[in-house]
Amino acid sequence: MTSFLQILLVGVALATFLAPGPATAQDAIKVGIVLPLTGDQAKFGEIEKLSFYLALEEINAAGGIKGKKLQFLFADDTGNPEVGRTVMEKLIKKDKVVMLGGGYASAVTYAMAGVAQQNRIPFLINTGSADVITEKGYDYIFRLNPTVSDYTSGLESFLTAVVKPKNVVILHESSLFGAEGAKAFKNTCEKLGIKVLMVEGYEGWFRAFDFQPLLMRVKQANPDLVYMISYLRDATLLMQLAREMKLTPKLFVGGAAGFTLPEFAQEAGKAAEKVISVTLWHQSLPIPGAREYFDKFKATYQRDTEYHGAEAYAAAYVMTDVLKRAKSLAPEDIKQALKETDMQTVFGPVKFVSYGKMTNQNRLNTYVVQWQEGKLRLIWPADLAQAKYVYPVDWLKEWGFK
Amino acid sequence: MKRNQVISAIIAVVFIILPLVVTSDYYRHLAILALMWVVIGGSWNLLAGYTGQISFGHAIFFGTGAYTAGILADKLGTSAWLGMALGGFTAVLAGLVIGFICFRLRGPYFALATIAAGEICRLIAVNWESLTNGMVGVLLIQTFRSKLPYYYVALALAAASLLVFNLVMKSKWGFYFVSIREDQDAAESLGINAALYKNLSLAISAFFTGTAGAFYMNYMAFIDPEVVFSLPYISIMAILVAIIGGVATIWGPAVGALIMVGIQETFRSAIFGLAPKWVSQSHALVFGLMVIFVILYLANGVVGDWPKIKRLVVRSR
Amino acid sequence: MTVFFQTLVSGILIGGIYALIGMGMTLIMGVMGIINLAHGQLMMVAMYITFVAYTFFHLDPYLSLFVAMPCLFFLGVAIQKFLLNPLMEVETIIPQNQVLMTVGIAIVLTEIARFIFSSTYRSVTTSYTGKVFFLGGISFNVAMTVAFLFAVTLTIVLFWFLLKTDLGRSIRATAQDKEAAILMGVNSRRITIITYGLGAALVASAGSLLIPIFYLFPDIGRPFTTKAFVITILGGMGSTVGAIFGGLTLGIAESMGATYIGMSYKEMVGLIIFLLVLIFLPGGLKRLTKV
Amino acid sequence: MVGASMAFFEAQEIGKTFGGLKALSDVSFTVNQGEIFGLIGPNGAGKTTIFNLINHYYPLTSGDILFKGKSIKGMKTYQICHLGIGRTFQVVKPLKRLTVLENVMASAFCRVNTFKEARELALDTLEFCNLMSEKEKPAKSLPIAGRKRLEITRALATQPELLLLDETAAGLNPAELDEAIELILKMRDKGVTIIIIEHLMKVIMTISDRIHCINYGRTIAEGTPAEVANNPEVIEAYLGESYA
Repeated sequence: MTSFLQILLVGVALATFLAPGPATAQDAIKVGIVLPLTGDQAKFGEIEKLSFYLALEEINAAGGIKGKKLQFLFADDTGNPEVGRTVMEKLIKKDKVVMLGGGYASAVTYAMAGVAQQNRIPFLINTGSADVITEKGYDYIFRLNPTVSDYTSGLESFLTAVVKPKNVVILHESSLFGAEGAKAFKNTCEKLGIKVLMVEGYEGWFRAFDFQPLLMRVKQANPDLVYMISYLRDATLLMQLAREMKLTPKLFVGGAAGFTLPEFAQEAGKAAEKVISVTLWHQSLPIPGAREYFDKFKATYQRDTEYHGAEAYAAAYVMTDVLKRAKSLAPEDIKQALKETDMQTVFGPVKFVSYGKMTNQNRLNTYVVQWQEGKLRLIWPADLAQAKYVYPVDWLKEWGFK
Repeated sequence: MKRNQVISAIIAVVFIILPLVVTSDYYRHLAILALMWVVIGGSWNLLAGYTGQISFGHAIFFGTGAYTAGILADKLGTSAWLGMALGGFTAVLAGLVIGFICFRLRGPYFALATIAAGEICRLIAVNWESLTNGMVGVLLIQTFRSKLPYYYVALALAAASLLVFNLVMKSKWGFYFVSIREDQDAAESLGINAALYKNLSLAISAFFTGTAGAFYMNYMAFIDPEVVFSLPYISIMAILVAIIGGVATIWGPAVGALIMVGIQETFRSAIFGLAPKWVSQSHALVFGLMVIFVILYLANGVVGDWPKIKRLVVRSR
Repeated sequence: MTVFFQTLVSGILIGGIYALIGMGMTLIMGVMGIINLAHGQLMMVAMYITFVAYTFFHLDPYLSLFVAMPCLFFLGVAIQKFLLNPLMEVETIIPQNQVLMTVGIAIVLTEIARFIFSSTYRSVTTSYTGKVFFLGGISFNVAMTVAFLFAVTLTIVLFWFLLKTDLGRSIRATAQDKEAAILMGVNSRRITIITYGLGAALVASAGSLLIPIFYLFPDIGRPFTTKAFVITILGGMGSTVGAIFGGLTLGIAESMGATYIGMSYKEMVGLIIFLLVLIFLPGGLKRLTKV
Repeated sequence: MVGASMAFFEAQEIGKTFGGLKALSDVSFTVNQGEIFGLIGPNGAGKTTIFNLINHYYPLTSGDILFKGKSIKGMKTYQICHLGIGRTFQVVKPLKRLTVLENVMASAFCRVNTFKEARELALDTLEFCNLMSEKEKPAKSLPIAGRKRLEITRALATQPELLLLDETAAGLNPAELDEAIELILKMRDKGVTIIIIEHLMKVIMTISDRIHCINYGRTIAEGTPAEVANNPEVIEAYLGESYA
């Protein structure tokens, strides 16, 4: 018995050792993609990973890059900056990737950007949005998505033209993303003459379950607008409790992230209805390929996608374009090619510019969406709108109390 | 005496030459971490092993040192190496505050108080955003791209700490520390100012732990509260390093550091890539199993239980 | 004022469940004189049991109570018997090695959970999740109210057990004065084993009760371990009545802290109270009530 | 500073209350330099409490304690040791995992600063106390007589002028007892003033110059051994016990 076990163990060990790596390992161009695949933010990681895959298959089917196949090495940052740095290090040192992509949570992305810069490997960020990431003057860091302080640019005109709120309460998860977003929106409100009644941060994970006292305070403050920057769980819980507690401001607005995920509507149910959110993208936008991407994603995975997926999908194409144009696969050449990027993607035009403290930052418009009958519809700007916004909202009716 | 000095000299030479022989960055990285843990394990050992004050809060000093270096570099733009010179001193300040509060308590209550103090420090680091950047942490760019300078700094720090611990333990202070551990009441009646010497032990311990923390900031170039104020991965790890090597021995924690970092990395890398990937995912589990194993079977550590181990090995042959 | 009462109610409701966690811990601490730093992790195990029972067998979390509690009882018995009791014979310089052992157990439990279930957040969405009812303008979370009522019932049962049964009396005696109990012929080894099982079962019940309210992931145990020892020290080691007060105090303090200081300071409020009590009121609230 | 009229050691109406319970009230006595002063009383009379008050193991509730004319009230335990008051514990408190020599060295550091000096002082003291043969053994391996002797040796190594001995003879066999008495007398001859708590009447009556007897925390008699032995109150206090 013992000897059998020993043979088995040795066999397994040998098999793992001798097993050939991925067939195309030799002639593929390796790019590392770091995303949260487990943990708190796994849902976002999943939608992005699927989109990267979708793009990868198309790219390789179309001949890859300079005759070589593109290969994505996915790594899991688990939503933890320290883990993110370790896997980045491994991708760079051990797997010898030519460039890096991904980057979901701002805090993790920020920490990972340090590793990329340190090792001078270009890193194309597609979601991590805190301003500080591209404010450090790191020349190997490029960002495809707009910064969190630009998230509400599309919302501003909606507020001034339609809602005209007098005052606002801002609730945010207190990691880098939420904190910076809240600060930015507070400034926006002050600029627009909207009185900020309350800004309250809550820790982004398990400590956030007990929202009742918080919402009771919001209820007493009686604001016109409740602006929330949340990931998925907290977004769901906040809206569910708001419904239960019959908290009825003129409008609930989400600051993207959790509020646009299909899971938000699934889990929050009725409580998600008519909630408005900022978004960076919508399939109905007149961007070439946007609708095709959305449909293809749905056909392939039998589920909806949203802006996070589009960011990932676009990033894959930007990388392909860059790697095709780069003189060689040396980091400096790839960096140079990234700098010269000027292309159209499903996420919008991509061109990395430097302005103010920012370096290598892509600037894009943002939009406003609303959950209508369980569907996320583009409602603003008016000329691009797919559906008319519903405002004012009779919350009690929407929530099924009437 | 002479023989010990010769052995120490040989060990020192081996460690000085080591990175010149081992050129892989990965192994150098492990060596640097191990040397850092030599310092932390030894520091914990001074306070707990020798002075008998079981701290579950060494992350306080590690974190304070790390943040000193980090904040100086991030906010004032000084070199993080300046922070390394200062990190030890701020950790001592933190230590004096902790000592003032926690030394009123003895035994398990002291241990509990240090856990609570550690958690409070972590929460302060999370919440005092204007100073610490909160959960975002402090991000720097390393001074050197090569591992060598870091290796030698860590080596110097480890050597200095061992030297200091050795000198202290051979002096009056050392006798006093051990006396307090064995019986605080008896010690006081023998003219030992227990409060003073406990604080002295804490201060030395905090100094080296803080300096190690500041070194970590320099070397890893990124810290956040969950990393440097971590209960399991700093405070408990410090205890394990000391215990696995041998509590209340000079070389024990040093041996423990090499073993702990070695085993941890062996599993983290899935036995150098030989084993299937799930092995690497289970490295934290292995960490926990080691805690249990060590406490059950090697409660006095490899150095302390060396006779026992030798006997077992010899007998099995 | 509404905000104040709302905060108070939230604090009391969660405090009831904290009390359940604290009572298990206080028995263990009293009987063995050690801090059980695996307490929250035991709760986490119970939560996963409840989660599995709900997901695969569609068992209501409140019914899983009767699955999770016995499971954890036996887990606790095994831990005490095979991991903690053997340490009594080991002579070491560090007297706290039982405490360290519980840390090891905590890590192992967490990592096993991560191994099986990964770090992904799980939740049990029942028909009553997220529901509230109003009473005098104050909203009561249905799941939390039910959990609170369960906690009260379990507390009463526990008290009956401790006061009226021989075994219970032995446990109480050992918790209050170990040496005296041994002198009076109490088999302390057996008592420690049963107590650890009982403590584990109590915290298991808290886990099952909390699952409709909380998201579940492997690391959820740690903050609860901290809470457990805070409650125990607040109430006074070994005092079950103290644990109830400690639990309620912590619940209310956290809730008030969240409302009036800031949500991110919630944890710190509990810890600071803990340190203050440890230093200025050694012996905990027990000292004030003389129970 | 030390005037002729000044007592060497003086306890002035010292009292101690534990949570409302009076353990000791208004006990006064003086000890002259160079004498052996016995402190007796039935179990729980408060003898050890007096020692604990003298070396500030507990703070005084009332009264004052003067050593060489100066109040030592409020001083810390270790300061009192440095002043020259050493003590032993009734329940011996050896530094278990240290060797006998190390135990004594730890206390020798009270007077000297270097390792070498401490070692010399410790060895001298061990020699004086006749414990040289045991010096390399761990303290925990000593039998009870050895531990009691170590307790005295350790206290002596702090070079006290006044030594408080708490039941150093309890649990010893007759041969050991004689050795203990011999050691105490030897210390006195060396110039150490001694206050001794002892239960064995044989010991205390033979070695003490004067005896102070307390019961229920109060003084009931003081005088020479013969006077105290014949005091009716003392006899009454002890009878119940010795015949029980």
